[in-house]
This record gives sequence, C-alpha cells and structure tokens, in this order.
Amino acid sequence: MTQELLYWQALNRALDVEMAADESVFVLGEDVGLYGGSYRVTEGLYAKYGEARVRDTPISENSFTGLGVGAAMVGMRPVVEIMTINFAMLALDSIVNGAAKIPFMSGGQFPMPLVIRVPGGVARQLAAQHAQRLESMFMNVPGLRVAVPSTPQDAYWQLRQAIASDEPVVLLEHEVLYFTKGPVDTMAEPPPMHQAAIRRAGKDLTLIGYSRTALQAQEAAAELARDGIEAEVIDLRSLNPIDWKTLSDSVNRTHRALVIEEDCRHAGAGAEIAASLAERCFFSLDAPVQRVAALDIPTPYNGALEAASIPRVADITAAARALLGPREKAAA
Amino acid sequence: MTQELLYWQALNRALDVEMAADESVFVLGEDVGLYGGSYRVTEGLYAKYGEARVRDTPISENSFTGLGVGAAMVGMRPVVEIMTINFAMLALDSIVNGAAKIPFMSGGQFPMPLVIRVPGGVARQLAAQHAQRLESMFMNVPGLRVAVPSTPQDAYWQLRQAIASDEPVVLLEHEVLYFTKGPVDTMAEPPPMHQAAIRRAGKDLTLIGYSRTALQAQEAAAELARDGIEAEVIDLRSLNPIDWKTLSDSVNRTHRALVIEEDCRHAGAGAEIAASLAERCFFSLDAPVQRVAALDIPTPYNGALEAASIPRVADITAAARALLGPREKAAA
Amino acid sequence: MEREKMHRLLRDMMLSRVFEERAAEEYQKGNIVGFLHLYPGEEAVAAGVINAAGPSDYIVSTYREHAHALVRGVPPRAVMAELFGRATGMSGGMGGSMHMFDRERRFMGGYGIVGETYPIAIGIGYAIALRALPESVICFFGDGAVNQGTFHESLNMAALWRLPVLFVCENNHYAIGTDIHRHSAVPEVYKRAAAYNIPAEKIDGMDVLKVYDATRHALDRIRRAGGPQFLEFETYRYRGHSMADPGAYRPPVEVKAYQVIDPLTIGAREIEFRYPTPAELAAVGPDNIARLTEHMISVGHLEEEEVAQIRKEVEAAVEDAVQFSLASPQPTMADAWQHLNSNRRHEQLLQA
Amino acid sequence: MEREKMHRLLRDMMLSRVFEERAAEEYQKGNIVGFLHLYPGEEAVAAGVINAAGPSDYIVSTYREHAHALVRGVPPRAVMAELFGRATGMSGGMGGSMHMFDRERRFMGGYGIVGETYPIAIGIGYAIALRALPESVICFFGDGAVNQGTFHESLNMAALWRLPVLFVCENNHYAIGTDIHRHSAVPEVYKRAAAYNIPAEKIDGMDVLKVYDATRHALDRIRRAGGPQFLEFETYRYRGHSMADPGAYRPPVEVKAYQVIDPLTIGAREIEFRYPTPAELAAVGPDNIARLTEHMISVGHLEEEEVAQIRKEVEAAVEDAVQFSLASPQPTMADAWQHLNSNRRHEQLLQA
Ligand SMILES: Cc1ncc(C[n+]2csc(CCOP(=O)(O)OP(=O)(O)O)c2C)c(N)n1
Ligand SMILES: Cc1ncc(C[n+]2csc(CCOP(=O)(O)OP(=O)(O)O)c2C)c(N)n1
Ligand SMILES: [Mg+2]
Ligand SMILES: [Mg+2]
Repeated sequence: MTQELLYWQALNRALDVEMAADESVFVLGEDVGLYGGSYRVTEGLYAKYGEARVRDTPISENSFTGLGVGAAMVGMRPVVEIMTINFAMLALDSIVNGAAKIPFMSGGQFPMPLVIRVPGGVARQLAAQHAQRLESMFMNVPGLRVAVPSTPQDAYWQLRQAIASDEPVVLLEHEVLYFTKGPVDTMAEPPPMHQAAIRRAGKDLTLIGYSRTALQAQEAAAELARDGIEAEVIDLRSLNPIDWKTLSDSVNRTHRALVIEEDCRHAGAGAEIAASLAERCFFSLDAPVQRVAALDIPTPYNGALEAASIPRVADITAAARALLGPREKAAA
Repeated sequence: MTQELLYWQALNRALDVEMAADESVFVLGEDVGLYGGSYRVTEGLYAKYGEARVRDTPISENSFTGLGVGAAMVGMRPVVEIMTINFAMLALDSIVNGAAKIPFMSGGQFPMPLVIRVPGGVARQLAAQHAQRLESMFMNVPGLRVAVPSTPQDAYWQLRQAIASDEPVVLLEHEVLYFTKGPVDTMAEPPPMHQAAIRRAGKDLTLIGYSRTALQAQEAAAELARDGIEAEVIDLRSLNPIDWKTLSDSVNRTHRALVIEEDCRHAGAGAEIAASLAERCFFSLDAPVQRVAALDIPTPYNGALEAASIPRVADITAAARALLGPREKAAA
Repeated sequence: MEREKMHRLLRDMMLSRVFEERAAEEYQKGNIVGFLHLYPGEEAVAAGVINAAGPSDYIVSTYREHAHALVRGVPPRAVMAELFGRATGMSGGMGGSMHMFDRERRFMGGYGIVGETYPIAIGIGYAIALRALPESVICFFGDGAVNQGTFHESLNMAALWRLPVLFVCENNHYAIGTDIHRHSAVPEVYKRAAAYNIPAEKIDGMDVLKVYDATRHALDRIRRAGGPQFLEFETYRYRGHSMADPGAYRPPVEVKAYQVIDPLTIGAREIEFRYPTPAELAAVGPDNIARLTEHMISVGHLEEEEVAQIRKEVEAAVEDAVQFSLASPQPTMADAWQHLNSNRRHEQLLQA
Repeated sequence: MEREKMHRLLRDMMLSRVFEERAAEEYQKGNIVGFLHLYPGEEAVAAGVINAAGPSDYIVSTYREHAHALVRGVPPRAVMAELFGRATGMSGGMGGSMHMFDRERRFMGGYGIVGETYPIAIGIGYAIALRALPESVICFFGDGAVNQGTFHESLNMAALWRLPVLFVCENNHYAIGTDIHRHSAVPEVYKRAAAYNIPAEKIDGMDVLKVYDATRHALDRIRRAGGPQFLEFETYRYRGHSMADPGAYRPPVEVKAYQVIDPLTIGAREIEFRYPTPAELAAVGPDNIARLTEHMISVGHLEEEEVAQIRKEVEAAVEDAVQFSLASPQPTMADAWQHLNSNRRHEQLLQA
C-alpha cells in the first residue's frame, strides 16, 4: 500500500509497526515521550505504548546510549534517539567500545540488536556546534553499520531493517529531510539495507551521494540533462558496508565519478569512496574521481557563509562540467 | 647538541625545556605526577615543578581536557595527557566542540594554545578497547592540527612546536615507539611542524607512512632494495594539515604510491591520502594508489591474530611488488 | 542597597526583557535564524548574579545567554548584530545566538552542548589559582544540565583543588519538555553539591535583591576562603524552550502558579506559549521585574514616571541595536577563514 | 552461616588467590601478554558478593575480573585459556584478561574503559524492569571509577526509574598510582550515592562474612522494595595496579597498616611490589583469606588439615587450567571474522 508521507512520518510509522509487533522494542532519548520528539519522529508513541517503552531520559548521552547497549545484550531491541548527532560525541564510548565491540570481544556470545537514530547534518544556521556530520567517524568503526536514508521510503525500510537486525546500526537522518515528502509502500519487499540505488541512469558520469546529497545529485543531474549531459546518480543508502559493486559497475560504464558529501573534505566520508573507486576503476577512469565536499571549516552561523560551506547544487553541476572537460580533450 | 635518546625521553626533555622557559606551561592527566606517567613521559617533572604544574587528575577525561581548553582561553599553555587514545573518545566533545571551534566561533577572539598528547595505536595484546587508532577521526576536525612523530627527534621538535603554537594540536604518540632510540639534536632549527620528510630517496614507487608505519615503510624499503627495487619513503609527520606538495612531487616522479596506515581501512587516514593523491597525480600514475591498512575488525587479543590485523613489513613489501607488476606490463 | 544599584538592576532586567521580545519579533521576520532560546522570566538571575561580579571575574554561559551578555555590559548593538549574523556582532557573525563571546569583558562564551560550561569554568579557575589572582569564575547552567557527566567530574575537581568557581544553577524546572521530577532523582539541585563538599544554597531566583546578595556573599567566601561555591536559583521561563517549542507540555495551572509570585500580571498572555504578536509584545510587562519595581517604589527609590522613562530608554537602545544590525555588513568567507586561522600567527603553512 | 557456605567462600577465595599468582607467573613466562590486573588482597569482595547473588542475577565487571568469573562458577580452564588467548577461552581468545564474558552464567563481561560498567548495568536493569522479572544486576567498579561522568549519569537514572541494580564499589584506595584523597573531594565513596537518593553502606571488604551478609540484605531490599542499592567495600590490593606497575607510589608504612588487619602475614613479601618469584609464590598465604580460616577453625567449621586439602585442590585446578590452556588451539582469523559477524544471521551482504 503506497501513501505519500513526510520523512518523519515514515520513521514514525516504522517505529509504530515494530513496537506493535514486538514487545522487546523500546524507544529512549531526550524528549522522545511526553514532548513527542524534537523532530516529531516519536509522536504519539508515548500515549500508545506508555512511558516505560517510550522513555524520556535525562541529558546523559553516554549513559542512556550505554543503557541501550546493556539492554540489547539481554535481548531487548532498543531504539536510542540521540537528539542530534552533535551530542553523539558524548556517547561515542558506548557506541564504539560498547555496541560495536561487545559481540566480537565476547567471542560472538552476545547479540547487539541496537539502533541508534541520529538527526544530523547542516540544517539552517544552527552554528558550529550544532552542524556536525561525523559520518566518516562512524564509518571507521568495525562492527557498526551505518545507514543513510534519503527518502521517506528508505527511512521506513531502513529503520525497520535496523530494528530487525541483530547488529548495531547507526541511522543517520538528515535534519533538512524530515519535512520532505515521498511515496511509501509499506507492503513491498525492501532491498537489502546496504544496497545502493541507481536513482537515475546516465552514461556521461556517475554522481554519488547519500542522504541529503543524493537528492542534490538528482537535482544537479536534472539540470545537467538540460545541457545534454547524462549523469547517472547513485544513492549509497549505506556507508558501512558500501555497495562497491553497484558503484564500480556504474563508473566502469561512465568512466567518470563525482562524489558529493556534506562531511568536511579532509578525511570525510568521500575520501573512502573516492580512494576505493580510484583503485577499483583505475583502468577505466578517464579523469580523476572528484569530490564536492564541505569546506574544512567549522560551520559559520551567518546564513550565506553557512550555505557556502557545504555543497550546493551549483557546485555539483560546476564540478561535473569541469570533470567532463578533459574527456572532450581526450576525445579530440 | 646531539644525543641518543629514547622516544619517551625526547618528549620528556621537550616538556622540561618548555616548562622551564615559560611558567604558563603546565601538564595534567592521570598519573602524570607522583606516578611519573604511564609511559614515563612526565618522569621527574612533578619533583621539579610541583603538583600544581604537573597535575594528577581524577579519571574524568572530558572534564580535565575541557579544563585545558578553559585554561588555554586565558593564556595558559596546558599540555593535557590523555593516558591512552582509547579514552580520548570520552573527551571528544571538549576537543572537537571546545578546542577546535572556540577560536572560530568567537570570531577569532581567543587563542587555543592547547596540546593534547595521546599515546595510541596497536601495542601488544591490549585487546579491542585498548587498541584504537582514531587518526582519521581527528583529521576530520577543522581547527585541529594533528602531528604524528615517528622518531625521537621529531617527538622532541613537534612537542616543542605544539606547545609554542597558539592553535590546538593533537600529538599522537605511538605506544610501540616509546622505547625506540634515535639521535636528538636539541639546537638545530626544526622544519615546520607539518612538513613531510623524505626518509629515503627512490624512483620506483613512493611508500607513504606516518608514526609507526613510517618506520615499517623504511624497513620494507630496505628489503625491497635487496631486490633492486628503489622505493622512496615519505614520513608524513602531520595528518592535518598534510604536506601535499612533498607527496605529489614524489609520486609524480615515481608514478606509483602505496599508503601504509594502522587505521582501519574503511574511512581510515589512508583514504584521504589515497583519494587526494589519486586526484592530484591522476595523469602521472601508472597504477592505482594502494593502501596497506589495518583490517576492518576490532583488534583480537590473541597475539598472532592481532599481528595479522595490522600492517606488517611483509604486507608492505608484498603490496609494493604487486603494485610494480603492472608497470612492467605497461612498459612491455 | 543603594538606590543607584537598584536602578541598575531594574534597567538591566528591563533591557533584557525588551531585547528578548524584540529578538523574538525579528526571528519571526526572518532576520534571526536557527535556534533562539529566550530568557523572559529569568532576568532576576542574570541581573543579580552578574551585577554582583567584579570586572576581573569571568562569566561562562550557555546558549541562553543574551541577557547575560547585556547585563555584563556588552552593547545591545553587538548582541543583536550577532543574532543577525553580521560582521559587527560579538562573534563576528560566526557564532550566532548560542555562541557569544566578549574577551574584553571576560565574557567567555555561550556554549551549545549541555554540560560544556563546567570544564571551561574550572579551566579558567585553574589558571587563576596557578597565578594566585584575586579573581573568580561564574559558571552558569540549567537544571537539566546537572545530569550531564561533566557536572560530576568538574565539581569534583573544583572542590579537590579548591578552585575559585561559583557554580550557578538557573533552575527553571525544565530541560526542554522534561520536568525536573522526570529527569532528576534528587530534584533539589543544591543538595547534589554535597557529593563534592561544595557549600550550596537555594535562593528565590524571582527576587533580584536576594539573588544579588547571595551572589555577593558567595563571591566573598570564594575570595576569603578559596574553593568553589554553589548557588541554585529557582526561576521560570515564560516562553517555550526555544522559538521552535510551543511549550504544550506545561499544564496551564502550573504556569499560573508562577504568575502568582508576580504582583502584576501583565505578562499573562505570554505564557500561553504562542509567540506573542507585536501588539501583545507592547503590552508585555513586569513580573520579577514588577516585583523590583514595586519594591523600589515602596521604599522611595523610584517614581512611577521613572519606570516609563527607563522603558523608553531600553526600547530606544534595542531599536537602535536592530537598526545598527540591519545596516551592518555581512561577514565574508575571507573573514571566516581569518577567524579560523586567527591563531596561526606568523607561521607559514606549506602549500596545502 | 552454614558450614557449607563458609567452605564455599573459603575455597573461592583460595582459588582466586592461587589462580592470580599463577597468572602472574605465566605472564612472566610470556604465556600471557598485555595488561594483567590482578586481584590478590580483594578476594573477600568477589567471594562475598557473588556468592550472595542468585543464578538469575547478572554480573557486570571490570578489567580486574578473573576472580569474579571464577567465583561465578566459570571453570578455571576457560578463564586461564582466555588469558592465554586460546580458542577455548571464555571469549574465544578475542577478549583476553580485560574482556571475559560468559553468557550462560550471566557474566556480562569485563570492561576496560573505566566507567563503562554503569550504563551496561542499568541497561540490563532496565530490561529486567520492563519484563518485571525477579532479577538483579550487580555492577562492579573501583574507587577511581567513581569520578567518571557515567557514574553520575547512570546512578541518577537507576534511582529515577527504580532499576534493580546493586552498585558495588571495590574501594582499594587507589586509581593506579593516585590515592583516593588525591582523586576524590569526598573520599567516603558511599556518601556520594546520597546525591541520587540511593541507600548506601560502607562495609569492611576484608571480612568476607560481612561482605556476604551486606550483599544478601541489599539484594533482598532490591527484590522487596525495588530500586537500586549501593555498597562500598573497603579493601586493598597487595600488588601493583597491573603487571606493568611497580607500585612505588605507596609508602611501605601504609601497606604495613593493611597487613595488620591480617592475622597471618605470610602475604608480606608480596607487598614489596616486586613480582614474586615462584618460591615466594609458594609461600604466599592468607590475609582476608587467613581471617576467614581462623574464624572457621575457631567456630569449629574447619580443621587445619582441611585448609591444606583445599589448597591442594585449588592448586590442582589451576595447574589443570594451565595445562589445558597450553594444549588448547589458537583461534584462527576465520574464527575472528565469525565472531565479528556472529549477529549477521542469514543476511547476505552484497559483494563488499
Ligand atoms: C549534550 C546535549 N544534549 C542535548 C542538547 C539539546 N538541548 C538543548 S537545551 C536542552 C535542555 C537543557 O535544559 P537546562 O539545562 O535546564 O537549561 P534551560 O534550557 O532550561 O535553560 C537540551 C536537552 C544539547 N544541547 N546538548
Ligand atoms: C576512561 C579510562 N581512563 C583511564 C583508564 C586507565 N586506567 C585503567 S585502570 C585505572 C584506575 C582505575 O581505578 P579504580 O577504579 O579504583 O579501580 P582499580 O584498578 O583500583 O581496581 C585507570 C586510570 C581507563 N582504562 N579508562
Ligand atoms: Mg531548565
Ligand atoms: Mg581502586
């Protein structure tokens, strides 16, 4: 059954379905209950499932995330909401040294059916401390899976898959996407949680994005199409693991790749993607894999500077055109 | 004046010189005082400078690191020792949201002459929680400088430069290097803190390492030389900023690059290096930039598995040989 | 207390109130963007505490810090221009509402991550102690912030090393939408300082004279005896947590109870948690402010007409701040890079 | 207390002691590598607390957890093999000294980052509370660990939601080389629980019978009344913090003072903070162990010969554990990957 839903509603629906189906699923975080969630994702659940299963926590990120870890070890399926990713650094020990390592360190004795939901990214003028991205940080943690839905449909699917998974999953939700709308089919069989999606087919170059940048890549592709440039757009959907096959198949066809990331460029998420593709597709690349990334600067509060510090659609189209330049030369 | 010193002694000497010269320099961390430091780096300083300037702290990483941030804002020059990098995740908020952002967020009003010393890397069978690397995590933070000395001389120079700097510097010290010996010239003019060093000249390929892997690269190069392969070895010395010019000049000459990192491969430090070199040297590369990296697995306690989980010299020589394979083909 | 001082307190509180209400208005117009956490209802704390501090004391504040900055003497122009993100703002437009700094006035910043003020404050305190200076640090935080691990860690160190830090809890009973009884096992915040042997008191934070006196005494004790002190001020915010919060989680009856404290109730509309219209704003009046006003009039320190006069003055100052901000230049990307690299000094980076 | 129970306590303490001394020896031989934190001196705590728990209670421990595992009933073979890094170890050789887990016995792991046990414990407690089961969680931590932010955060939540957690502080007066008076503003650890309204008691941790009784009562209170309890046990470690610590920071006179508690002083050499030679090890004897021994003899629950008999038994068990470990296979890299992916179940990853 397909409905038009907002991104937050899709997440809300996914939580509701899983909580109704399985008593071991519970939600906790700051203001997820009575208040209804900062981005409304948990709206209505407190009334429906009660305060024990929709638990408002004190401002104690490391400990309530660790609480989720402990509960997951004994078979609960906690969904921890860290109000925004900016506070996730406080909880990093519980995530990295707890959730990601316990199954391994114990010699495989314990499951870790823990989901950590984190709204993040650069929203609108929230300034340097409230505009973290951190995707590369989570990517570098073995034992952690990182999903980055860009559409309401993926938000719905991937949150349900994350809850069903016995591995710890970090779900990075982009703050700017909560009020975007899209069709959600609640009956269809979802693709694997980490499978990349080709959002648009094209032969001239491959644009690679995730979360918000996947949408920007599609906008850029539409604009490029007006000039006769056919960009293929891949939405990664998962940053760990990464669906390399879909990526290299595309790049081997287009011979050019542009990675779009909101992470700061230096050692950001795009570095891994660019490095791996440059290696995997070396002999088929006609130009260096390029990155359109955020500037290596803390996010300024000022609106114009903030906007200039992260990728804009115009940056993507400009980079795409520049990337195609050498091809013409090579062909000539 | 040149002396043979152990790596820890060189650091100790650097602290002593700076503390003697400037009253605003003080040291703090767990067991840095009475106990003399886990790796002896602060040995003797408690007796010489007293407990106020060599401060033993409670086990409260986020707060004592933040204490350093506050003290630096009013002109002190704190040197915080986080006993090992494994505990640095607890202090990440103070480092990332405090030290790295305050100078910027305040519109340039505050200096941040803070040094954070962190022993880290994979030592010997300390298991998953005590074998973090995290270099890519620090690299991704704009506003933070990251130095990675591999020799006693660099340890001495870079710690002194870090203390003299008004920018926040993370000094990553490798636990395995503390008891390595080398000449230290205390009078010579040091190179810039972030300048890479060519440790060995060669024409066939460029091996790029940092901290412990820079030494492994030199060992590998010596071995390759026996087979007539002349590897150039670059020691990065700094991970943020990176001395791209020295790197690309070398790769443009050798046409092949191998990055050696102890970070886990997926989104590790090597990803940035490989991605940037693949981009900068695209037209002069004869083979893909390759990485020899740690496996994407938490570090096993078992000794043999631990050793197999991080780069060994044999892995480097094997990768170097494999990398040279295609050249012969191309030449043929 | 001398007349002069009381006038100062009253003016500061009125300026804070008018400034914040105008900020809300400018937010609705789109001149201010992002998170905006306003202070109405809590003015007695900022005015009482900061007026009791000396110029060589340091202030460490939170994301709800505009009033703190104003009371500290930062010109309304610089505060408003920061909210507007202009180059003339306190932080050059880089920090915005949550990150206001003024080095000269020892206003050491507003911090946006809950619990960050403690370590910064003890760091400044440590520097003071090392240099044996007769200075103190005032560390602000809310009732919700008390549950962050840094509270525990930092208070322990402050007590252990006898650092000159005054911990000031602005207890407005809520961490966003979570009532203190739902976030703290011991809701009497000041009692938690006992775990570190830090002397602590609970004070009516709606009474600026009590706030001022308690702070003076606490700072005196720090100067005389050394070591930290702790003050909890019970207060209340009339608005939602931020401009994004409708505040629907608070029972109207509770809000009413706090109004009773207030001898005048002109502020009533405000507490319905709609954003006030300009007309309503004009009608917004005293409460903790009214209390001081009444007191001053009753002891003969103030005439009715003076109140109107002060209000006119602060309104003019705020209007001027808005006009100044509107006319101020936007910072450029070059400014941003310069701020980032402000501490690089003479060092030349290699081609990076 | 019945004879049976006392015998059990004595045997557990002796096994723990002998096991740890042998581990030190195997460390010196190179069969054990990495950090090795030993427990001699503190056995009364592990034995008393864990024997008072039921099989459905959970244990969350630190990096100094071998004795906790042994008392919980994990075969010495599995504990030793883990120290040896063998596939037959408690954690398959993946965890080592600091990370021992036994799911079946509800031994929920040793954690190496100070302060990690609190959140894990309240998480398990939360699960128990949600399911309304008659179970508890025992959460171990040291005196140094009390200063970590998670202590504060987790105890608050445990109290707020009345979780069935018994917090157990093993106060051996040191965080590595830092004496409790130099790391805690309030060195009476149990008093700090008052900040969360958690009932707390301080107990002589050198007296296993007191430890056992206090734990029983605390667990009873949890079962009857719900909500957390807090016990502080004063104890002492005779060795350095780990095998890498010569312990030179402790004045000999202090160590002597703790020996006085001990009716027999055969352990004396150990506290010179050299690693004991095999000959010395053989001579190592009781202290808190001796205390129980004396008591049992005096009340007629034990004969002198029985002591020697038990010692022989535990020595044989430890010898057997060492031989077993030596003969055990090393884990392979395939094992490591399998442990990492143990929870992937049927899911097929795309070619990654
Ligand atoms: C570490 C962290 N967690 C969560 C938030 C989101 N947040 C911002 S303010 C706030 C409530 C703080 O309450 P309190 O300390 O009482 O201060 P008040 O807003 O009432 O002045 C929360 C949860 C944050 N900024 N930082
Ligand atoms: C977060 C963190 N910081 C520092 C360390 C290093 N460290 C290991 S044990 C220890 C002392 C802990 O003391 P205590 O809690 O009293 O336990 P004890 O070792 O005395 O049993 C320290 C500082 C660590 N493992 N984790
Ligand atoms: Mg509050
Ligand atoms: Mg201890």
